[in-house]
Amino acid sequence: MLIYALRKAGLLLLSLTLSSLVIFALIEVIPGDPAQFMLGIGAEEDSLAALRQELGLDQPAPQRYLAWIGGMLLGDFGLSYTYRIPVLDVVMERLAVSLPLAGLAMAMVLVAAPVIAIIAAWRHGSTADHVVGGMTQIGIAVPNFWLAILLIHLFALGLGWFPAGGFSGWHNGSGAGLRALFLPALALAIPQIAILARIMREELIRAADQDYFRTARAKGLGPLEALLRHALRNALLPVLTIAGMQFSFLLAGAIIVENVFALPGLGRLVFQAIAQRDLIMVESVVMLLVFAVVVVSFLVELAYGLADPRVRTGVRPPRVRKGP
Amino acid sequence: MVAALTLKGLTVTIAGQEVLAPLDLELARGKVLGISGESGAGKSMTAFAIMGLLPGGSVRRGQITLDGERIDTLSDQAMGRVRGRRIGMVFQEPMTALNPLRAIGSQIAEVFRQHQRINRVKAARQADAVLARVGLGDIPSSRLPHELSGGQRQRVVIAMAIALKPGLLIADEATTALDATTQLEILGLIQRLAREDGMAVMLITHDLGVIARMADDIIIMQDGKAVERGSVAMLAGGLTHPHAIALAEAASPPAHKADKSRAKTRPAPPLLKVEGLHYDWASETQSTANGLSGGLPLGLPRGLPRGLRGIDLSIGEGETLGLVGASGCGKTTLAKLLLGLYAPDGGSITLDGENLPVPPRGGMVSAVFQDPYSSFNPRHRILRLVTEPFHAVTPAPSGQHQGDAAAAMLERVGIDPGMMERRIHAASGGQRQRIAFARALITTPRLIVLDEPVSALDAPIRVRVLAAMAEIAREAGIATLFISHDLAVVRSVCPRVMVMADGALVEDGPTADVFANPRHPETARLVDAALDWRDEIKTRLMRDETK
Amino acid sequence: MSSFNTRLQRGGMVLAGCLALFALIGFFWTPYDPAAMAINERLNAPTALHPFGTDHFGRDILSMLMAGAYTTLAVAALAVLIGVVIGVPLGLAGSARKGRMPDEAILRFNDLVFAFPALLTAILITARFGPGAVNAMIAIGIFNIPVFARISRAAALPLWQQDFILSARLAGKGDARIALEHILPNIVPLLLVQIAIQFSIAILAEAGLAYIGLGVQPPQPSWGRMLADGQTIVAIAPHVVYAPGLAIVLSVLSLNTLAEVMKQRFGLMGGRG
Amino acid sequence: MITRILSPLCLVLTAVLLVSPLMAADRNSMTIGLQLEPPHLDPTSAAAGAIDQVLYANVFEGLTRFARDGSIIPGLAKSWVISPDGAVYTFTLNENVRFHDGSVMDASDVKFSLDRARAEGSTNAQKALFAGITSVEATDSQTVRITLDEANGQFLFNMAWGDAVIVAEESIGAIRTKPVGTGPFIMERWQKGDRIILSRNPDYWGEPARLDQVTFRFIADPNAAYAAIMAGDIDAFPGYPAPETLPGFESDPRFRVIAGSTEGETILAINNQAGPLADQRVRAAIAHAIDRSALIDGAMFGYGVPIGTHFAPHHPDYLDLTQLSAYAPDKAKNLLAEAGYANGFETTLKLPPPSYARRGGEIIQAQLAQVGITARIETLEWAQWLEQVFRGKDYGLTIVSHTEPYDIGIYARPDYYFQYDSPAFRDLIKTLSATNDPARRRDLVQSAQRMIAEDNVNAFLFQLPQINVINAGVMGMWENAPTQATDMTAVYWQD
Repeated sequence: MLIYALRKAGLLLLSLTLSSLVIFALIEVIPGDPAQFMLGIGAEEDSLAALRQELGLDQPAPQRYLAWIGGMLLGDFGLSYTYRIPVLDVVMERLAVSLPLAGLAMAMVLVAAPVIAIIAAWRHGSTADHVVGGMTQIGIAVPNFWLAILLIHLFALGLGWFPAGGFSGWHNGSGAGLRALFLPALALAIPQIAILARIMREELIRAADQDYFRTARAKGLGPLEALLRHALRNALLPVLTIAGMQFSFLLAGAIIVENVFALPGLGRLVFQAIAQRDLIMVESVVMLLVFAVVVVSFLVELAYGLADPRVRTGVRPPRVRKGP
Repeated sequence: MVAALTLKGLTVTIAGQEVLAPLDLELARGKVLGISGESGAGKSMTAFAIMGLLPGGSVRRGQITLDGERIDTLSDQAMGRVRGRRIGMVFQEPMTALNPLRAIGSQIAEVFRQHQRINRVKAARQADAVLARVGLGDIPSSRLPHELSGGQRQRVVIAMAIALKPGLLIADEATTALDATTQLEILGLIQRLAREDGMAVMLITHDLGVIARMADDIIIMQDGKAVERGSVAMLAGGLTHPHAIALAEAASPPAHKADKSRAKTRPAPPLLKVEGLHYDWASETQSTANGLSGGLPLGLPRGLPRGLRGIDLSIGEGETLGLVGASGCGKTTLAKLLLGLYAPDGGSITLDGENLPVPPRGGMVSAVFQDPYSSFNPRHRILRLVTEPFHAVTPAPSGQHQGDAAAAMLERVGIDPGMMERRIHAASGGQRQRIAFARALITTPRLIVLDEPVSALDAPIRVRVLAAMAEIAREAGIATLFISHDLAVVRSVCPRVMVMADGALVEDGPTADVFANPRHPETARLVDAALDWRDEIKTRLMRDETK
Repeated sequence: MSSFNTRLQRGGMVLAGCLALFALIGFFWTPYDPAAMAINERLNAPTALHPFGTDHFGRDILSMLMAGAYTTLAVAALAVLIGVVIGVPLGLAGSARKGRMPDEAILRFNDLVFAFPALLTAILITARFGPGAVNAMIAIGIFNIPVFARISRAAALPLWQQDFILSARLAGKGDARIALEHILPNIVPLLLVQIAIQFSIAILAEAGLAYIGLGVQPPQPSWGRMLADGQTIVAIAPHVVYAPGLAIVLSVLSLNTLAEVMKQRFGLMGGRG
Repeated sequence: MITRILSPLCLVLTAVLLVSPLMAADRNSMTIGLQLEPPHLDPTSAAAGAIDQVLYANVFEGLTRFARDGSIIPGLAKSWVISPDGAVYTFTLNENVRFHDGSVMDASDVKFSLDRARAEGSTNAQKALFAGITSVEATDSQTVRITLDEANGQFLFNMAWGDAVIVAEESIGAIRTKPVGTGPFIMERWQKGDRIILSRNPDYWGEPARLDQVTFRFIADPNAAYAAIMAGDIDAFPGYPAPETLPGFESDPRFRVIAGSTEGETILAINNQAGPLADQRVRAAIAHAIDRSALIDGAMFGYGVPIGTHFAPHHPDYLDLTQLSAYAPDKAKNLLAEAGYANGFETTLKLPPPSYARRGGEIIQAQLAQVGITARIETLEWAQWLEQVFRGKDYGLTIVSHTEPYDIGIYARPDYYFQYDSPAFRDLIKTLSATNDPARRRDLVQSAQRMIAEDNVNAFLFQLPQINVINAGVMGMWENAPTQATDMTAVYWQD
């Protein structure tokens, strides 16, 4: 297990180094001068030059890359061009929104998807299964900004249960914070619930087709009992991977939902930072996101190793083969 | 005394089609009923019908009486209280019959928890007791299925089935996936448990050898009908139905008649010479990574042989050589080395005095593999499949020539050349192995490696295909290396046989001599474990007589 | 399979066919010029002349929908094509050399692309090359590469263990040839299913890009742009978003149904039967 | 079954609802919606108008300031004397002015602020405002003498800009996050990405603010803005970004919609050196091809005053020249033919992000197509627009709103992105800036307006409206935006 973890950790480091290079290169080639953006069309040439020097933009790219990487290793992500405060401070503030948002959405997904999937798989082929199937299809098919707008019109403007957007911070108590995040989390979660529920249903049905499921039935377990005790955990393994990917998506891919709900999240921060050519901010946030994704998938793989003992020893699960 | 199980007019229909014709039977406690027949004869369907676990869409009719109580009328929920408590069932695949993610102890304990209101600790204690009963007393109950060998896993499955001492045990091909030695052990276990608990056993197997050893009564099925039924003794000359007779004949083919003339000309010029061949499993895992092999054989106990070591062998021109050994001893690895699919770690392989090329080229050595279903690309037409080896021939023959050759070759192996334009799914298992043989022959190779070419086929077909292959190879003067775990089959086609154990060749000689007077303990074990129904029946009848 | 399911699937396929036909007709003919504005006719509710009404510039929504179908479907189709053309060979190469250099490299590359939020990638691309249909295609397409690489690798791996691969090797065929002749044809069904799914995702992605102002440029209409343009108008003239919204939802639904149908036809479903 | 799925959701929902405190309407505080969030809070080192929208006149003040009607009135300076040659300004400061940190604002702070802005290496975004200053002297604690290199009729106007506000040396280090000014409001808290909260300055030197607290919320998405106002989360939204949704507010008695004016002349800028566009007849053809009323209807939903030159219509010196470029497609075609482009030509139309540009661009594209001109739309981000269009001059046409007040002087810069090179116009502007006499200035600036209109430098479209959606109970908001400011001093709730 230790060697397994170490090997994975090595690959993780390699991925991160590679990523940092790619990110830096990608962002360097974006046209547009941060200084000009900040000072606008009335700026004099010498003010621009002064600002560029202040921001360190007059240095050659390799030097800036090394400074960036070196800083990051020491925990210093540099100063934001536009905000002129440490990148990390800005990111932390945004994470205070994005992490709970992603967490809340993930919680919704992890509660709702398995329940839906189990019902559908248990009543495989029944009307309930079809209804669930249809609902999940629609959940996937509706563009997410539409879903978000719909939720606002229904729950904020119509029923008035939730604020229409914005986030006043956690200092007003967690109740207000959660209330502000509930609708956006729901908007993020619904398509993910639909996706995960569909996948999980298929995995459950697949697991229910395995020999050990039949063994369980032969022991006297009812269909639902056998499903819960013998198919669920096995079906969870592939689901884990997908859930891991979903979490990273929820963390960074929420740009649209953050926009519609006017939430100060990480996604919108990057979106704005690109428009404002706050390159160091973009680089650092994207790097953090990549880091998060890689770490999450690393954790998922470790969890995989814990959940499925076969992974550790390298023995692959056998394929079913029908004999004479 | 009330019979443990009575069936009256049991039928199963799937989508309007009758897959099980009205079946009546009676099985008393302490008795073993053997049900045999080819695949698809309805053996397993009978078992699932009794258990009430038929696939969705099937309709069951008729009476099922368990210890005098009708169970065919019970709801699925009520059947849940019967399954596992009053009927135990053991399945074919020990590899997949256990949940891979749960400790064996908890899977056994689940039976107690399901049927008795007892707590976790108590159930665990009972599970340990059952494990001890099936001979796994020294295996911690926290083990996961993949940490056990195939035989051990099957013991766990049996433990679950007999945990609550059911009146009826159904064993559906319970030993088919195991190697011969393990099979004997498991059969012995079932016998002991049945005796101790006074269980009725329904033994479903295609292997008449197993039936002859275990059963008191037999039923032979064909196409969902019981075509032969009676006491096991009827195997010894009492069979009347032609299908049953054919099945029995095929299951124990006559030994190869080493004709004198061939024996004399035996020192044929050596075609293939292997000297001091070494190969490590480690390299095989690499090759696996390379997509070359099926990986390590599954379910073997730990402590596998390190690989192949010090292999010396030679095959003469046109010779048919047998290679036997327990599963996992390295037979298939050797075959892949001889085919040039693996590069040896030491030693040499020469064909006609020249080093064997790796990877293979030139079409000098060809092969037929075990699984008729994975041997062909399902997307290609049979013509294309059969002519694929021409790729290795330079200059490549014209398309016309290839087509003619394929037609001729198919004809020769007994396949209608009209099938050439179809895809492989149109062919049955037996036809597929014939087509595979045609493919192996088409470049007129010097050596054909037959790796368990018929073990996936039902007995009667097995014999016919085997005979055809041997005949054609002999006529064409092509040397064959015949790999099998089935001694009866080897005995029927190979004048000379080699025995392999733990990655080394331990015996080499005329087949009859080797099997009759094993010099190496491994050979002896193989010969002892081989269940030939003729021998078994003979032994049992003799035993009965002595009683 | 129940008749409910069959009917549903037939419906899905008919729908998919209709949408394709719609796009095809829209390529050659639309009732009005989809770019012709009539400001004083703007935001008219549906009438006989304009069955879906007019938009905020007084353009005929039906015509825009038809012309937009072509744009949207073409963007989605080419985005999927990019994924297939680059991703499948990568996946096959990885499967042929499982666990070794190219495979590891491809896996890392996959991780990297997955780690970039798709929308960010799109924003970066448009920030560099400017918005437009082609760049939208590329942006969506890039994200499809690892999807197809992953699925073809996963599907190919067990195939390499099949005996017919050994036969091909005996015939002296190399990895590349085997991948092309033996592996690829056998993963086609799975790829077709994935293509349908990715196609539907690409349609949604086009809408997402349009929402943040990237993607197809005016006057070329696309469903996503119509929906995005109409989002604030919905409060006073909801009809402007009914048509494009419905078109997107229906096409995604029909594509997903198509994927389900193929899954069942090709026997790729889990489950009994 | 549905209930089984929904029940956990409902549980969470009720839990969330229960713990959330009920927000009571507070008559002493107000929430203002703004579209853009300031990047930081130093108005003297960034162009971002969002900084002024929050801080100008609320937190920071200058020597002079813009009044509600756009006129220049005394700010921190209560009076001033201009030397006869117009080159020396002597300001007398208000007494008892204190910064929010308690320190006294005096002449040395003025000297520091102005010297800082004009210093070499200063990053002031409007350094030109200070260009003529040769020295700043604090003659005593309440008097500042500023010497210019020549007379400048615009100087008091310049000193009113947000870029010229008075800051203190002691607090300058943290100005970007903790701005310390002299205004009626004190910066309280900045929830980045969402809101800035100001609270009343109890020690304000002038007329104190009526509200205890003002919260500025930043909502970029037009839909989110609409929803926030409708839901009552926001009490007033100056510069509301979605004119298309205004009918919803107009018909709702809870709200008032007020369309005021801004200093933003929205123009179709033309690259005067690019191919066919260098020809005045072609530019005139473009001007005549544009139907301003359709444009204002289509892009602005009817809000916006047409303009015929680069000057704000609400300015007393404005000259209505819209008839010079009236909508006349036939005339446009004739002009094109005359210039040798009877079959039209192709050019680019580069559009920055605001919706007036994006929507207007689509309409202009269609209108130009009517006279045979093919304009290929390219949408750009601001950074790209600055690089390609503004600096690189790589464009044919673009739409942009010039929001600086009284900025006709940009036409005197031949290197400006229009590339309009007219010595006559340059002379005119030179004379204008050296003139202090109001009547004379009026004549000069009207000639300037006429000259650029007759030269068809650009196609002048409309004055950008300041659309304010305001809760019916909110009183005292500015209706117009003479500068980008949201002066909250006089704002209150009506009972």
